[in-house]
Amino acid sequence: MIGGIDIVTLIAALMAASTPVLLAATGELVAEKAGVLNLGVEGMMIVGAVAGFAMAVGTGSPVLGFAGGALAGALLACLFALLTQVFLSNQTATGLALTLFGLGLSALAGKGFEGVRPPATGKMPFGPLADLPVIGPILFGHDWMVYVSLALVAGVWAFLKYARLGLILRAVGENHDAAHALGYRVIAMRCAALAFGGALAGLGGAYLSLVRVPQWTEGMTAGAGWIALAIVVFASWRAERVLIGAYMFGGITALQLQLQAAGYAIPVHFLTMAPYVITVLVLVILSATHRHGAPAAPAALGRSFHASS
Amino acid sequence: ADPLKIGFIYVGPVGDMGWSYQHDVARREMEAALGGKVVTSFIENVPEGPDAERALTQLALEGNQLIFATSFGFMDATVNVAAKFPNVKFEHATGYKRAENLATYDARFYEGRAVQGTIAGRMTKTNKIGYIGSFPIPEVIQGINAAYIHAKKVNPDVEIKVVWAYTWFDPAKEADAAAALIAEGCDFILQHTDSTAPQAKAQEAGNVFTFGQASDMEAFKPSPRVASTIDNWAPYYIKRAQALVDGSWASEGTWGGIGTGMVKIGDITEAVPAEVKAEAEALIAKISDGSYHPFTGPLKKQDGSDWLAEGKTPEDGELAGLNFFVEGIKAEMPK
Amino acid sequence: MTGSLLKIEGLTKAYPGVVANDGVGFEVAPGKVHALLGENGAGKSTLVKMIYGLVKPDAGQMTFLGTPYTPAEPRAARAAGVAMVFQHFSLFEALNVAENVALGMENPPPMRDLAERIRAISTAYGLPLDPARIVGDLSAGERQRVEIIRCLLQDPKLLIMDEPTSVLTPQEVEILFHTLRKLAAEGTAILYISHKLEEIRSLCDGATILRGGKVVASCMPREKSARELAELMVGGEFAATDRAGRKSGAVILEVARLNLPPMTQFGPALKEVSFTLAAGEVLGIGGVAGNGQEELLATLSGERPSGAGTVTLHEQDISDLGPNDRRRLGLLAAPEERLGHAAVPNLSLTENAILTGTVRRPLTRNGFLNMGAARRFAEEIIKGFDVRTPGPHVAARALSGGNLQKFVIGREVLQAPEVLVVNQPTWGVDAAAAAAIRQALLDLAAKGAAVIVISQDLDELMEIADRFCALNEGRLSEPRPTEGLTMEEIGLMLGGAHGMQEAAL
Amino acid sequence: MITLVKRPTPSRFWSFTTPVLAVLATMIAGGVLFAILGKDPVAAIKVIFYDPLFGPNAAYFRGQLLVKAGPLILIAAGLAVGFRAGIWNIGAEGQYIIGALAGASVALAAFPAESHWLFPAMVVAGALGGWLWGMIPAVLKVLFGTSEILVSLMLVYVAQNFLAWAAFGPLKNPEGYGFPGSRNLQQYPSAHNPELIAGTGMHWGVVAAFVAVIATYVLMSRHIAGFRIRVAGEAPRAARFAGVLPAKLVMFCLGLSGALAGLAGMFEVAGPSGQITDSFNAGYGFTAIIVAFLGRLNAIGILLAGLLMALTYIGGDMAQLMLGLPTAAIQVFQGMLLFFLLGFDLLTQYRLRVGKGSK
Ligand SMILES: Nc1ncnc2c1ncn2[C@@H]1O[C@H](COP(=O)(O)OP(=O)(O)OP(=O)(O)O)[C@@H](O)[C@H]1O
Ligand SMILES: Nc1ncnc2c1ncn2[C@@H]1O[C@H](COP(=O)(O)OP(=O)(O)OP(=O)(O)O)[C@@H](O)[C@H]1O
Ligand SMILES: [Mg+2]
Ligand SMILES: [Mg+2]
Repeated sequence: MIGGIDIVTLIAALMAASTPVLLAATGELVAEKAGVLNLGVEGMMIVGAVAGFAMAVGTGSPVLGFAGGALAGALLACLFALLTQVFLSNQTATGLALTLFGLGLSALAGKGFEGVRPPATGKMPFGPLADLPVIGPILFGHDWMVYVSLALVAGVWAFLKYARLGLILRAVGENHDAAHALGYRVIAMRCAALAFGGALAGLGGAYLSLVRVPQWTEGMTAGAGWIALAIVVFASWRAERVLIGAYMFGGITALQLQLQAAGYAIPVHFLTMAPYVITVLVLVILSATHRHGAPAAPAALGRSFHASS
Repeated sequence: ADPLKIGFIYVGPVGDMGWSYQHDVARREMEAALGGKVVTSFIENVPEGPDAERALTQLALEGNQLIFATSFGFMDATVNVAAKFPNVKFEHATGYKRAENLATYDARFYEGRAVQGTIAGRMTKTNKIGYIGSFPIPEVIQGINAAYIHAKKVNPDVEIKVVWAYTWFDPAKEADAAAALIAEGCDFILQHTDSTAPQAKAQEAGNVFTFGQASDMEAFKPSPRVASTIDNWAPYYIKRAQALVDGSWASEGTWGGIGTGMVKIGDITEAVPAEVKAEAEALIAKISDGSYHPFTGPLKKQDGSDWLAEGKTPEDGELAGLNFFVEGIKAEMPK
Repeated sequence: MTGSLLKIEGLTKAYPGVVANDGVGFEVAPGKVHALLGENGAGKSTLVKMIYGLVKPDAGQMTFLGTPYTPAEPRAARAAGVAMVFQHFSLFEALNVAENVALGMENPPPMRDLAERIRAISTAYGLPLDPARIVGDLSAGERQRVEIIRCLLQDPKLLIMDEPTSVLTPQEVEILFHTLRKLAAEGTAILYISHKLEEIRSLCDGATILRGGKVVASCMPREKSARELAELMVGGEFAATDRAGRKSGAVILEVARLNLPPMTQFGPALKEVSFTLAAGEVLGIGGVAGNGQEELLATLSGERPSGAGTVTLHEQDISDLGPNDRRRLGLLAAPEERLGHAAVPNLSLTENAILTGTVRRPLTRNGFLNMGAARRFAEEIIKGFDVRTPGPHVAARALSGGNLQKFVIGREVLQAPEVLVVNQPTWGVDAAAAAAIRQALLDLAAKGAAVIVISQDLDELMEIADRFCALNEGRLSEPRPTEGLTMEEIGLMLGGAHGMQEAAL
Repeated sequence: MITLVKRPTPSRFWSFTTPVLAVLATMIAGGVLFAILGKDPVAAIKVIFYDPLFGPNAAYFRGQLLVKAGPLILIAAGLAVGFRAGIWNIGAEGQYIIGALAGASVALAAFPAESHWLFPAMVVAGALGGWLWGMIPAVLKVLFGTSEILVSLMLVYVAQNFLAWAAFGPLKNPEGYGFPGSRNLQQYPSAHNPELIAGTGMHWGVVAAFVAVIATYVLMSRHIAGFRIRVAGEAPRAARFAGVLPAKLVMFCLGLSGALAGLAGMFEVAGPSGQITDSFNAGYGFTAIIVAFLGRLNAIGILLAGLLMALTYIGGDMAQLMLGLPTAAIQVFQGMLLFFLLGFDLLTQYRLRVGKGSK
């Protein structure tokens, strides 16, 4: 307890609270590493949320629900891939359109699921470990998706650092012309990265509707997708920093409410601003300490590739 | 004769399971009740502002005779459009501006809060009640005060903790707010926001109780949701539509409560001990027949100054603009 | 020829509006260095891309080691034993050397072993490389080594090199040739593309000459003079440059003790650069790319302001003036990078004329564009400099490199500069176009303008410059008259072999 | 097999034809969607596209078209200038809010004094407010190289909280019975931005939008400054070579788009909207980004795109009312419209070749 705030509870709470954004940001990281900027994260998340929800309710299985959410997110990402990679449309505009489309589509698809309760997603059975003081609630007190999300971050980190395919993915995002000249399939690689990013965004959305809230309601992502995008830059395109960024963002949000609950008379609006202001400050510090702009951004980020031969 | 056309505008999607959903439920009930004499249509998701004015005009131009504007933020837009269409009747929910063809209606949600306060005060083990506020507006402040006064009445040690979410509807944020209150030791969560996220959090935590808000939220019965305050607009809508059909519609301000059925207390579940349930039901009966007002003196303001003398009740006008906490609430009003 | 390694017959590839390769056929034998010659756009790169599996031929056959060879993609070509060094680097700046090499290999060993092998092979061939360094930090010459090592690690049977020497010092070229000869001696066939005919003469055992996509001749390069080779490529004669009729006048431009920090993360700093330039003079600045050429041009053109008193034009301090103010005073420039710096790829030639032309030409009225005047200016450039294009409405990217280069130089020359600074005026430009550009620069000087030519092509500098100096790691050597300067001396001015050692044969 | 071949110069023919094709394709795909939802597709398309323009109450809706399109066009015109230069301000929503707050604050501070100078002062304050909010990402980019995309986006959330704070605190109507929201400027003659000709929907904000369209059109296609901005977007190094100072350009573009967004917010709050409430901003700043792209970052295109977007909003409301089509269906419809426009845009830059293709 510090100043009336229970730190252990805070950490345990922020881990669950940050999981949707963490998943989405990790997926977007992979897409951006391949050189594609997909601003449609919000749209993919919410479609994932409704699809995951419908699937879980329909089958009674949260596992299938998450699978459905991931699939739906990936499908939407494929639409984005079709437009930006095959039809070479502008990525910024297409991403915004995807968000608009996803919000509408999810609302349409979700009619009839309002007020329904999804099957519960179980806690990991750590047994007595969960009752340990301090580390019990922090390390052993979560539902299994929290651990899956952590495993995914670790997996993406290892994939980008050690795997051959990860190297090719980074190469494609760095210099698509050179990658093409060496015979790598730029478009295929990017589509795959986008689909993976979409799947993770969908998973994040499904976590929201199946665990975090849990219910389906229109517009329930409420801007989480945008936060995920910011976190990728915040993390200067590194998987381990995505984790820090997502947890920090979730932490500030949770802390803000805990301070209120603890009875601190704080100007709520300024606290609600805090995560955004802090993100800007961190961005400034990061870019000021690097010589040229946003550090480590994939050099081909946002540029369309067309093999001219 | 052709059926009369009645239009609605909603601030949220009809699927929000809260405010707009309840209005839409009532719309359908009204249509069914008046079988064939009226037809209704609605526009959902209307942002407050110029879009509201356009949507209202659209409804009027389409030949609707009676138009319900179901959010406080539609107030000025409704006033403007009502002035342009003197032959069309308008009804604005929760506002305070009226005209010849513009009536207002609102519900005394605080009556339901008094019941919730009583149950929570009796049942709490930690003597801490959490309250998720949407915005610091009179309607919400009435609710916090009413809940606190009645909890305190049955349990002098009770404390109320308030978290302002600044949203009517943001499941993730409401869940976080509930989690924060639970972390503070609250074992009862009252909410003035519309999603069921707090119920889910309570269920996860175990031994924490909640009340349904706006709709019954029966998915969480019998526990953690032990009772609910339901916005029940149907009787009012039926009455007003009937008046229009009869030609007896007149502009007036309605502030209905448990007595008129506008505020309904949903099923008190078996999680509530029988004697508490009985006490709550007695309170409901007293409020319902008008023999008891939840704000009855002696009551002091938070700063210790006098508000209501022994036995006194506030004027409706004063209550409608309530902007302070009563004595004993520790939380500060946001500035 | 017996024992041919690669045999090509009737290879054809058409792009919209142009047949890049038209029934091309030739053979390459193991252990031989074979040259591909031709003007810009003759189809050399297209041809080797087909061999490497990057481009699919419309018709024709290839036979590799006696079996039909139809590589579907570079992977297949690599598997068959073909490796390629590209005309434009195919490197990834943010990745390290080992990762770059791994990307060019089919089944790279684990990173640690690969790093070892890179170290070993690169030292063995006299091209030392640190596998852990980020490629963005490397000089152009070092990057070239990465490309070559990448190929060598695959033990290729056929190595294709598309214009590999444009970024190397003479010493580095010498070492590269040693490496190539060693490879050839080991039995590797090499297909070698270059515009530098003297190099071809010293290195290659055979040559195929392309013109307009067709094979027009094959020969032994050693048996022809460079001039004869050039004429085969062009299909006619062209005039030698004429240096006559110039006299040096008063000093116009003075650069004194110019120091500037690096422009980019990976770039060099300028250190104590000083020189003077007189009217009617051509000053040649040699040096390997990445030693401060871009930085120097940017400082002279006004893209980068410098400390007070460092750049003086007509005794006026112009150090903090922008490009347009300098243009107004008569100082013009043509940067090296044609697409994206000297010209905007997606804009028409008319608009590209506006890019630098508004100051000295009446192309605007009160800031409003006069498109008619701009189009006339563009047409004047096209006509005056023999730019081959359908018209001024065509986007700059649609022009071939040589034609765009003529346009860029023409645009500046026609604005009647008093001082013109050009960087790499003939890089990748074929012999005829290069000759035309050099002549235009000489004619400009003959009219009394001062010209600075920054170039890596030492033959070019010897041909047109009156004085020569070298840029090496941001330092400029003392200018010396070109007359009597030997290649050996020049090489040393350029910084020698940059740490390469000759491979022990 | 179909292959894409880049055109030497973008096709003029297709740049005019593709939007029409896209709208037609959207009508077909949208019709299918509506049919799936059990609505008559032809009727739905007619209600959305035809009725607001030529239907029984068209006189009213045509005016509303301007009211709805005005702020979108005003904001998008400014954004497009920056987008052309490769400067990505996606925080127009925040600049819109701050502009509105600044304009309204001037009016509310002066209340109840009546003066001819008040409205012009509000206009200046609105532009200044938006400009200031746009300058934050600009200055951070110039000084530290921070991504303007993210900073401007984050500042939207900051502005939104700032707005809520103001609506519940300092700007709250003292006569509003404790309810959030400021005084209604429609009832304050000196501060009101009224309809200039009754029934047309024309207010000063719409006038400003038209002026902005003309001004940015002239700037971008006729003036050397606009030429340099375009060059900066196409090839930053060439722009530098042509004398553009990147810092100046960043400040100019973010400042201009911020000021125009601020103006839009101010006109909106003094006119159609009337008061500052915590949710008066209806996402115009984000929709305007879409409008800018729909209009191909071209001033005239933006004018048409703004009107088209407004039409789908108004027509969408009509379709809800008359056919019971949910708003979500309209959102999907708008999304499809964008997809088709972006997809078909390919034809202006590339030529399709059918038949045996190279890889
Ligand atoms: N992808 C392509 N699409 C269309 N035309 C092309 C393409 N690639 C090459 N060309 C055209 O084919 C012709 C041959 O080009 P290629 O690059 O093979 O010439 P090159 O001999 O390598 O020239 P350089 O000496 O300039 O490198 C040129 O006219 C060129 O414009
Ligand atoms: N980066 C820029 N962004 C916007 N407008 C610009 C920019 N640079 C110049 N302008 C405008 O273009 C017009 C012409 O500019 P100016 O007179 O400065 O040209 P110049 O003197 O030729 O250029 P320079 O300032 O580079 O020497 C002026 O209206 C100026 O405000
Ligand atoms: Mg070539
Ligand atoms: Mg100037």
